[in-house]
Amino acid sequence: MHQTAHYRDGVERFVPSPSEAVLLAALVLFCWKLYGGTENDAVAGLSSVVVVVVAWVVGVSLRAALNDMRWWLLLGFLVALIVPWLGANTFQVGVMSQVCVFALLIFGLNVVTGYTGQISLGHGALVGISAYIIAILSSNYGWNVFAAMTVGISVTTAFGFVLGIPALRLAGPYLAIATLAAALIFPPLLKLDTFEDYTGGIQGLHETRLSPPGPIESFLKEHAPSDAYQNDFQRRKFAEESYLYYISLAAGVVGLVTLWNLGRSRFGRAFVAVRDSEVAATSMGINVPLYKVTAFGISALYAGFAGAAFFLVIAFVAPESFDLVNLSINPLAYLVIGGLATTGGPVVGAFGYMWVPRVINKIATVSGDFDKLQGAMTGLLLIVVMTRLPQGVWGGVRRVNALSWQRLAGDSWAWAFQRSPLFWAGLALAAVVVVLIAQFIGTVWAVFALALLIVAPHDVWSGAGDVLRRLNPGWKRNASIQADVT
Amino acid sequence: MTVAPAPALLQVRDVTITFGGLVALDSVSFDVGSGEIVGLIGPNGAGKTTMFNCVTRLYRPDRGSITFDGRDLLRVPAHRVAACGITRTFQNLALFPSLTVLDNVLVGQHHLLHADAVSSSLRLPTVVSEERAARAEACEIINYLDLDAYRNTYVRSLPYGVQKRVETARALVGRPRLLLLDEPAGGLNHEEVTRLGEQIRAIRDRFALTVLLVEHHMSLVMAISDHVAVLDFGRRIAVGTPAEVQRNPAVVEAYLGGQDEDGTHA
Amino acid sequence: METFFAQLANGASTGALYGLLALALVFIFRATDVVNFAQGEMAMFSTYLGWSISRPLSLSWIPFLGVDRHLNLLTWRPEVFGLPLYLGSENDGLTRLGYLVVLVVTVAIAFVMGALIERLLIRPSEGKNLLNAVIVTLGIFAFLNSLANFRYGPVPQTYPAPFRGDAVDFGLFKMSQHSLFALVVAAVLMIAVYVFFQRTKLGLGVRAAALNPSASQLMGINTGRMLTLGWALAAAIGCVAGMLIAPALSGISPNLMFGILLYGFAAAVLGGLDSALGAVVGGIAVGVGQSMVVQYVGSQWSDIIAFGLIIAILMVRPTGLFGAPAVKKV
Amino acid sequence: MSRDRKPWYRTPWMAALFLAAFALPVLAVACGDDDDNTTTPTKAATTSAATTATGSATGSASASASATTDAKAQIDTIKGDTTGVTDKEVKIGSYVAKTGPASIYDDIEKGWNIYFDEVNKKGGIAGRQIKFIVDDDGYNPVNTVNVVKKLVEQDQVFTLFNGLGTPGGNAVLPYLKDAKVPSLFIASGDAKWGDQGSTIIGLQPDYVTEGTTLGKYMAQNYKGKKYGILFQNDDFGKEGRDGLKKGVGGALTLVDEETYEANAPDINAQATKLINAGAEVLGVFATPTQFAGALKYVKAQGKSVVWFSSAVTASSSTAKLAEGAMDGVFSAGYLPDPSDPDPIVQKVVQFFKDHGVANPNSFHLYSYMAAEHLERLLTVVGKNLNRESLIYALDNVAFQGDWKSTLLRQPSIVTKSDHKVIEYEWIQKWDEKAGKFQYPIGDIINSETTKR
Repeated sequence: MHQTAHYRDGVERFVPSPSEAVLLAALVLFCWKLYGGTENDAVAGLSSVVVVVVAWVVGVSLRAALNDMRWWLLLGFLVALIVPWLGANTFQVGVMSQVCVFALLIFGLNVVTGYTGQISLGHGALVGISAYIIAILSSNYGWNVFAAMTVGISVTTAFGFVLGIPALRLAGPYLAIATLAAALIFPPLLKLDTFEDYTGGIQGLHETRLSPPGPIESFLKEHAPSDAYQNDFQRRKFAEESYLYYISLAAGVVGLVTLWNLGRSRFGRAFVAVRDSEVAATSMGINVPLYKVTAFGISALYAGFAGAAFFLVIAFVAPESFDLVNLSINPLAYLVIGGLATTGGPVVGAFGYMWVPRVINKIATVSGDFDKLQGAMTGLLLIVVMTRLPQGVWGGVRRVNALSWQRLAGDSWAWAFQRSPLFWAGLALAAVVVVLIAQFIGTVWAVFALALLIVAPHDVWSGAGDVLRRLNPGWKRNASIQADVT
Repeated sequence: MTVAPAPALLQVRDVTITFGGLVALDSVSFDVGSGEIVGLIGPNGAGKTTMFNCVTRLYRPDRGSITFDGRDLLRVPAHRVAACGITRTFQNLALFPSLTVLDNVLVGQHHLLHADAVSSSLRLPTVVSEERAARAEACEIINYLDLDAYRNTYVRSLPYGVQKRVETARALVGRPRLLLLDEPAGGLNHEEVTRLGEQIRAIRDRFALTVLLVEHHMSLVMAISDHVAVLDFGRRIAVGTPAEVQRNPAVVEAYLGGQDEDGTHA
Repeated sequence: METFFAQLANGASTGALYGLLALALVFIFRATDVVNFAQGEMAMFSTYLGWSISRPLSLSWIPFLGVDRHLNLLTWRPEVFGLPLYLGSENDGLTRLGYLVVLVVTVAIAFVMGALIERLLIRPSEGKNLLNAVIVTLGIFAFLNSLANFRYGPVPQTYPAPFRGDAVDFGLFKMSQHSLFALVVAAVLMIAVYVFFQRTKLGLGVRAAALNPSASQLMGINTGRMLTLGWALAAAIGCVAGMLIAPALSGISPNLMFGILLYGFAAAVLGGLDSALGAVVGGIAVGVGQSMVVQYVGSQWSDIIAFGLIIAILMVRPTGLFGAPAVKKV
Repeated sequence: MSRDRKPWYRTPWMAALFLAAFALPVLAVACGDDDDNTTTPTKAATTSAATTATGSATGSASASASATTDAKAQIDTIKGDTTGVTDKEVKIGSYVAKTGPASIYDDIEKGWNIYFDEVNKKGGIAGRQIKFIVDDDGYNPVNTVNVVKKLVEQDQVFTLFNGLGTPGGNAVLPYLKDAKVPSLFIASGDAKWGDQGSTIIGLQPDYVTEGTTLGKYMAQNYKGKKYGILFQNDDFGKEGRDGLKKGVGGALTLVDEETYEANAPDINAQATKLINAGAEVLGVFATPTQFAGALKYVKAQGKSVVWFSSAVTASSSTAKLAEGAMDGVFSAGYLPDPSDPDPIVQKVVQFFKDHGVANPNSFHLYSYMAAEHLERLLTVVGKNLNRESLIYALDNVAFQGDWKSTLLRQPSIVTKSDHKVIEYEWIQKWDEKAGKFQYPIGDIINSETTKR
C-alpha cells in the first residue's frame, strides 16, 4: 500500500524533493516557534518565513543539480545538529530528544507492522523491559549505564523473538489482541511483591541523569545562547539536555539509516512479500515463519534502543509509565499517520507523537473552557488524516511530489476555473472569518500563515488540493499522471 | 510411454493426497525429462494445480515420492524448493501488489542473495555489490520480457496480462532448472496465445530450462509440449506425446463431459 | 464450597457484562471486518444520552445546548397520550416501564449514531489498509471520550436499573436481579445475533458484504448499505450493553468502558471473533477466571493469569474457542 | 460516480468549511502568544489592598505575636530568585489529569481557578494578578516530567502548586529539587512529602496517617474480631494498608489482604473472598466507583460487615453511587463534605454555585482549601516575592498556628522540619437517612501522635 519515489535506475531514493523539504521545514518551524511562545513573536514569525523562503529557493535550484538524497540527508542532519540552538529553551530540546526516542520505537513498529503486516500492540512492554533492566542494573547493582544498556537491549531483543512466536500461529486481530495481552501483563508483573525489591514496585526507580563529561559540559555551557539561558542552572541544564539530545539523535540517526537500508535490502523486500502473499513468498524461497519472527526480533532491537534512550532522557521508570495507550497504541497510531512501510513516515510519526498533543494543548488552553476537548481534537485529527490521507502524511507528500510541477501548476488553474462561484464565495467567506479572527487575537501569526501559503502556492495548495480532490471526485487528474502515482 | 534417455529431471511417483476424505490426487506418476516442455492437462478439478502445489511443497502428499534431480523433494521444506531450482507462477496471480515490478522480480532472487540482517542494515560494500548484481540481472530479464516500461510501477495498477508476465519474470530470475507455469495463457486472446507459445519455447532455449505447464488451451499445449500428461479426477489417465494423447480414448472420454470447459476456456 | 459458588456467580455476573460488549465487537467484526476500538466509548456515549433522557430536567437531553446548566426553569415532564414519558425521579430511579421507554429511545439513537459514524467517518477509509479503519476507530474513541468528559463531566453518575429488588437466592449462591437480567439479555442477544447472521437473508447479505464486497456487489447486494447496517446494529447492541453495564458498576462515567473494553476484547478473541456464542462464553470465562484467580491464587495475579491464559489458549486455537478455523488459500 | 450524486459531505461547501475549520484553530493558537501579552491587568495597579482579597482569614494574622512580626519584617529583606514574578503578575504552574482515567480530579483545577478569578477580580494579591498555567499529564509520570519541565523551563513559572498524583510527583521530585523550584501543597497523600527538603511541601494528611487513624478506631471498638484489607495496587492503596496494619496493632486478626488494578471494573471477587474467609471488619482503600460497587454487591448478598474506608471514597457522591448501601460506613476525613449542613461549609458550596458549578463536590471544597493556603502564603510574603522569601514565609510566618483555613478544623502548621500542612484526621460515619456524615466520632487524631 505504500508508495515510494523511484528514479530512473530503480533505486529507491530517500526523501525529499524540494516540496517535501519546504513542507517539512514549515511544519517543523511552525510547531517549534508556535509552541515556543517566546516574547518576540514577530522575530520568530519573520525568521520562520525567511527560512521557509530560503529553503524553497534553495530546494528548487538544487533539485535538478542534486537529485541525490545524500545532500538532503546532510542538510537534515545539519539542521538536527543545531537543534539545541534553535530551541527557545531546554524543554524543547528535551522534547526533541524524546522525538528521537519515540522515532526508534516507531521504526521498530514499522518493521513489524508496516513492512511485515503483523499488528503488534505489545511494544510498550518491550520498551519497558529494556528501560527496567537498565534501571535495575544501574541503580540496584551500580552498573555502568552503557554496560547495562547492552544487556537491556540484548534481553529485549530476545523477548522480541518470544513475542514473535504467537505471530507464527495467529493472524490479524488475534495477533493484535495477543500482543495487547502481553502489554497488559507487564505493569502488574512489575508490581508483584516478589519482584518489588528489584523493580521498586509502584514507586519505580530513579536514576540521576547522565551528565556530560567535563570538557563537553563546559563547551556547551560556554556556547549556550545567552538570551535564553541566563543563569548557571539554565546553562547547566542546557549542557545536560543537549548532551542527551545528541546521544538520542545519534541513536535516532543510526536507527533511521539502518531502517532505510533494511527497507531496500532483500530483508525489506522479503518482509513486504510475507505481508502481501505468504504463499508466493514461500515459493520464492522465503522462510515465512523465520521472517515473521525475525521482524519481531529486529523490531524489538529498535524498541530496546528506544527503552535505553527513554531511560537516559526520562531517568525514571514506574509501572504507570508503560501504560497501554501511551506506549503501545499511540505510537502505532502515529506510525499509520506518518505512513506505514516508509522510511520517512516514522519520523513524521515521532514528530507528531511528541508535538501534536502539545500544539493541541496550546489550542485548547487558548480557547479557555474547552481544554477538556483536547482528546476530541486529537481524535478528529486522527480521523481526518486517516480518511483524507489514507497512506499517511508521508504518502500524501510523496503523492504530491510525484506529480510534475508544470502540470500541477496547470492543473491548479484548471481546477480553479472548474469550481463554482459558490465555492469561491464560501472560500472568501472563510478567509474573511479567518482574517477577522486574526484581528481579534493577533496578526503576527496570521501573516506567517498567509506567507506560508503565498510562498509555496503550487505545492502547498496542491496538497490542500489533494484533500479537496477527495471531497470533489468530479475533478479528475490527467490520466497519465494518475498512472504515474497509483 | 516413451522413457527419457537420461534419468528424468523430475520424477513423480504414486503421489496421493486427500483433503478431508476427498481424493485430490490418486497415485499419480509421471516424469519430466531435462530440457523438455511437458504439458499437464485435464478437466477442471482434475488436480493439476494440486500437483503443482505438491511439487513446490505447499502441500505434503500422503503417499508417494517426488524426486528432483535425484533429490527427494519431500524432504525439502517449501521455502527451499526455489533454491533447489524449481520456481513457479500461479494460476490466479500471487504477486506482491505493494511492490514495484522491479522489486517483485528482485524477490524472485531472494534465495540467491546471502546478505544477513546486520550487514543489510549497515549496507556494507558486499551488500551493495550483491544488490547491484541482482538488480542488473533483474533488469535484464525485465527487458527480455518487454516489461521495461513498467519497471517502477506498482504491480497492482498493471493490466492482467502484464501481471502474468511479471510473474514469469519473477520465476525466471530465480535461475530455475524447472519452471512450473500455471495457466500462463489465462486471459489472453488468440493471437497472444500463439505468441506466448513461441515465447515459452524461446525462454526454454535461452535459459536452458525444463518447463512443466498446466494449461486449458489445448492448442497451445499440443503445439509446444514434448510430452503431455493427462489427469482426471486425480488420476493420471494418459501420458505421451501430444499426438498419442489426442488419440487416447480415455482422454477423449474425459474431455467429452467437460466439453464446454476445454480449449476455448478463458 | 459456598465460596466457590459465590465466586462462580460473581464471576459470571461480571463476565456477562464483558460478554455483552464482546457481542457488539463480534457483530461489528463479522459485519465489517473491523476491530472496533471505539465500541466501548460508543456504548458509553449512548448510555449517557439515555441517562440524560431519564433525568427530570428534560431539556438537558438535547445534547450540547447546555441549557440545563443555567435554565433550570425549563423543567418539564413530557407526556404522550397521558402516559408520562419520564417515570420516576432522580432518587428513586426509573420504573420498569420508564426504563423500557428510555431503552428503546436510546437504542434508536445509538442505531442512528452508529450509521452516521459509518457513513461519515469509516466509509472513506474502507477498502484501504485494515489498520486505517482501526486508527479511525481509535480517533472516534478519543473523540467520544473527551466529548463525554466535556459535556457530562468526569464525576460518575448513578444510573437506573430495571430490576433492583433483593438478590435471588439459589441456595448455593445469591445473584442480584440485575445480574440475572444481564445474563438473560446476553443470552437473548447472543441467540438474536446468531439467528440474524445464520438464518436471515439480511444477515447473509451483511456477511457477504464483509467477506467479499466486490462479489456481493455483483450479486446485487448493496454493500454500502450493509456496512452501514452492520455499524448501526453493533452500536445498538453496544448501547444495550452500556445500559446494563452502567447500573451494574455503580453508575456511569466517561471512563466507564475502558476496562470493560479490554476484557471485552479478551472475551471476544477467546471465544472467536466471528462467533456470537464465543463472545458470551468467552466473556463469562474471563469473568469467572478472574474471580477464581482472585480466590485461589491471589488478586495480584488476576490480570497476569487471565491475559496469560488468553495468549496460551490462542496459541492452541488460533481463532479462539468457537471461531471458524482460518482457511489458507493457495 | 456521477457528479450530481455527490454525498453532501463531498460538496464544495464542505470543502470550504473544512478548510476554515482547519485555519481557525491554527490561527487561534498561532495568535495565542500575543494574547498573553495583552491581558495584563488594568485594575491591579490601582488597588493596594491585599486585605480586600483575603477576607476574614487575614484578620487573625495581624494579631500575631511579636516574634512573628519580626519574622514578617525579615521577609521584605530577603533577596532571591524572582522567576515568573513581576509587579503585576505571578505565574503559577500546576499539573493535573484532565484526560484519561484520573480525569475526575480535574474539578480541583476548576475549583481554584474560580477562587483565584475572584481574587484577581478584587485586585490580586499584593497588587499581583495570579496567572495559572495548568497542564494535563493524564496521570502518566512520563507526561508529568514533560509537563513540569515545560512549566519550569518554557513558561518560567514562579512555583508549582497543588500538582496532583503520586507517580507524577515521584517522577519530577529530583528534577524540582535540582531546579530549586518550589512545589507547594502537592495534592498527593504519599507520606514522603513532609521531609523532601525546603522547597517541597505536601498538603493533605498522608495515607499512612489515614490508615493508622482508621486502624486505631478499629482496635478500640472491634477488638478481637477478624478483619481484612482491600486496596488498590498502587502507592495509595499500599500506604493505606501499611497504616491500617500499624493502627490495628494486634487488636484484630488479619484474615487476608487483597488488591486490585485501577482499571478493574469491579472488586466484588476480592470482597467475596475476604468476607467468606471470615472477615467481620473490612478496611478499604479504593476509588469511589469500585467501592460503591462492592458496597452494593455485599449488601445484595445479604452479608453484614463493618466497612472502614479511605477519605478518597468518603463523600456524598460515593453514597449516591452506592444507592443506600453506604449507610453506617466509617471513613477517615479531614475536610467536610458538601452535604454538611454547617453554615461555613454551605457558604463555600454557595460560592461555587454562584460561579456556575451546578453540583459542587468534595473536589471543589478541596480546591477551595488548597487555594486558601496559597493565598495566605502569597499574602504573607507580600510585595517582596521571590522563591527564597516564599520559602522563608512558609517556614516561619504563614503557617505558625495563627491561621486556619475556612474548611479545616485545626490551624495549618508548617515548620522547617515538617513540610506537611494538614496533620489530623477524624473518623466519620455516613448517615444515609440524614444524608450527611456524622463527625467527628471520637477524638480528632493528630498524625504527630500516630507517627510514633
